[in-house]
Amino acid sequence: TSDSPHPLSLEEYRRYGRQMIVEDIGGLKSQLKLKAAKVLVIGAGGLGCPALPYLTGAGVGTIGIVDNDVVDTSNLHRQVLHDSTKVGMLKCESAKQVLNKLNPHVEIVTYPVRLDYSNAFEIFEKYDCVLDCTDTPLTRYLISDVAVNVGIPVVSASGVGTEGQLTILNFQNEGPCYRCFFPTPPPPTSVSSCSEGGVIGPCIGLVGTMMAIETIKVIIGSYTSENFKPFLMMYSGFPQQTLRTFKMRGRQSKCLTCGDHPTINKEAIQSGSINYELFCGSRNYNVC
Amino acid sequence: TSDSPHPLSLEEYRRYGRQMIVEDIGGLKSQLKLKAAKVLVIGAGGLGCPALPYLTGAGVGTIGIVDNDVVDTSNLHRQVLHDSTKVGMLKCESAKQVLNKLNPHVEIVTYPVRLDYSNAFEIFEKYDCVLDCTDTPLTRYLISDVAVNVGIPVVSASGVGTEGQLTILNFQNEGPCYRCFFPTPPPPTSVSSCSEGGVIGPCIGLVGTMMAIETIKVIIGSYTSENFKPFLMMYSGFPQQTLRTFKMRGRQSKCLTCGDHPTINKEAIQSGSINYELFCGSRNYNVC
Amino acid sequence: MNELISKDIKRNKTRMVKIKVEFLGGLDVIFNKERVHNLNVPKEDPVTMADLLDFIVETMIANKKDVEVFLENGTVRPGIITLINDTDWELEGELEYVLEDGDIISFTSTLHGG
Amino acid sequence: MNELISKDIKRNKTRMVKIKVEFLGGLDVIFNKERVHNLNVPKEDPVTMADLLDFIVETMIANKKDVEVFLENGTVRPGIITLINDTDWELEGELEYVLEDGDIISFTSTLHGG
Ligand SMILES: [Zn+2]
Ligand SMILES: [Zn+2]
Repeated sequence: TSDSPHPLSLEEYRRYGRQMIVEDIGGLKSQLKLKAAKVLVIGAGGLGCPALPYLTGAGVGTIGIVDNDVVDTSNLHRQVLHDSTKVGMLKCESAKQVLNKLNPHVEIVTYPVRLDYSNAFEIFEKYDCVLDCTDTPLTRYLISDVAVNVGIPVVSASGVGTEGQLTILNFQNEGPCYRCFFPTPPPPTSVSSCSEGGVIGPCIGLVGTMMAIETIKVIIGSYTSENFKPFLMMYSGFPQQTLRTFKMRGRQSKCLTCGDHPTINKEAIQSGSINYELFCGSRNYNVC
Repeated sequence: TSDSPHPLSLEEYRRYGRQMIVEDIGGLKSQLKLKAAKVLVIGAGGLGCPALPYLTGAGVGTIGIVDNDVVDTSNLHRQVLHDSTKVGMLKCESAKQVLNKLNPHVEIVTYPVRLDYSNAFEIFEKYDCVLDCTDTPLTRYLISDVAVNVGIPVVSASGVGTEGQLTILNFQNEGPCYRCFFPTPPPPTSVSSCSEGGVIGPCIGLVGTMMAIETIKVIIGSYTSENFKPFLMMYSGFPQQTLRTFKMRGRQSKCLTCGDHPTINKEAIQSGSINYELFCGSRNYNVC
Repeated sequence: MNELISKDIKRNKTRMVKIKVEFLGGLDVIFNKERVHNLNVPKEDPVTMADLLDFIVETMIANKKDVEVFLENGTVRPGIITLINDTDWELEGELEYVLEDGDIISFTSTLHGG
Repeated sequence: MNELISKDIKRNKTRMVKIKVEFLGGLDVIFNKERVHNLNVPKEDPVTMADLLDFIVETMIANKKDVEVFLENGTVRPGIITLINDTDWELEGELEYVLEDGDIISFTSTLHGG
């Protein structure tokens, strides 16, 4: 449609006009990239709840949501896309209802499944970019491994308490993956402090909002093979709000997933021979 | 109610539990401060849309919303609390509908008026803290002037394009006010670049989320007379996301509103003798 | 980044003060959209912020009509926040502040959108 | 902030390398909940990151059971990101990096919540 004289409807021009005129966005060309983009959001929790409406509002053409969890009252202080009338409803369906009303031009696809080695490829292969809004190391390794094998980037973030972290993995199949940063998973016991830590709604929300911004940059091409440098951002909400950017290692030649001699390939993952549960030691990780 | 053995209902404990256990929040005592707090949010636009649900989710007892504008399609890329079915509805009523469902424990009060010298005191006097989520220098001076005279703090933010700024004014009636920072308003022509600049939804959204975090700190007493130092935070979304904190001047003894010999007092404001329209030069300010 | 070295300074090997100047909040529009400039300001006496404003107006603002976006009545115009090493210049002596090597001077427009 | 100066260093006026160490992402729990520590590390030969890890374990972790939260197999344990002046230590030589005055060394737990 980008060759046609009116690639956007008048309603779309009105809807996206205030963002298209921002110089960093780059006008119609970028708006059409957003419209053509298919973005997969894994997790409609504390991170997904702000990332989803801002991506929907910006006009990302297709948004998939993977989440098999249901809305609980204890989520609502931070998962503000849901509400008290949705308690018990699947989070992906609750999100879809809100997002469809926000922007009917966006196709919302829901996957009410627990992401695992057997279903991940089938889902990922339909998308250009994935947001890791999950809460367990196990899933973080799986998402990164599958994304590398499918050849798409991951905007990955996490948060606990008043802090959060964000990075972009497998950028243009050149950037480092999660296993480049963390070849060995942390011992399960080390994650325990997090499970008692709780989380402040707008702090995790701020990190989810940052994810939407980074995703827009990836889609419209603000990051290029030339200017992209691996990074990890670290946000802290208390006592003062601070945001630091760390310069990170590049792709590791020894990486089992994206290195010179990868063993964690599609066949190995799908056959179940990469035992994520065993590798990560315990299911106690499911902490936030 | 804080003296009673069960100051929160079981449902409230479930709802707020994950935030109450965060050490920086400080447990039940702080949750009760949030419940007792009355917060006024002026503007349900790009900043108000994320600030409102996070304050509501956190359990602020009473939230007032001042906005006489109605939802327009061109707002929806950034004002994601509203949606396409609400086009034409008052923003304060649209927000109230969503917030009531998010957390029925919070009382939402709407003021579908344009804030001006004649109605500001009457509204402000019912609240403990005000969020300036507006978009004109004229209103920013008015909000600060009235807040100083009523004796409440202002969490004040703004944003254009990919950038945003945030500060806290009149903290504990000791911190600087907007006029301490800006004794003279900018010439109307200087604001013109902004009117063509547009805004990226999640960038202004991030700043609104920061406002919710700062408001929570003000309410629960994270900031004290001892540790509070006047600051201005500056966020930039592109090309990399950065957040800087500038150390700012304290209260100015010559300030016309909060200085040693104030002339901008309640009587002067309410009589209309402080001509905000004339002072700020033009209504062309209404830019975002 | 933009290196500005006045020619006669180079020739005479006069002393210079090396600083970084930033134009934020949209102010970069009058500086070729460059937000960060590394400057070598000629140094004969102590170089003050007043001297820096003169230097910026004389050497960095191409279109003289843009000067009024930056200055008014001989100082930074209302609505622009001036920072010396991330601190409000009001706390540092404003126009009288003496620049030192390595200083970061930031000018940022106040934003009004919301 | 926490000033740590080993006594015999003070007595002998031995050279020291002065650095800042940060424990982020919840790691401060094993360091008396202090996130930022200003250290003076005894310096006889070049002081490496390996030496710093020894120094931290010997002088800063009160409860020896907590050492395994920080170290594993003689290096920083998996899941902790180590940064030298805001740069991944993998780019700086890891255990062999030689500390200099003013260096900022940060250790941060990876967060997993979402
Ligand atoms: Zn890798
Ligand atoms: Zn004042």
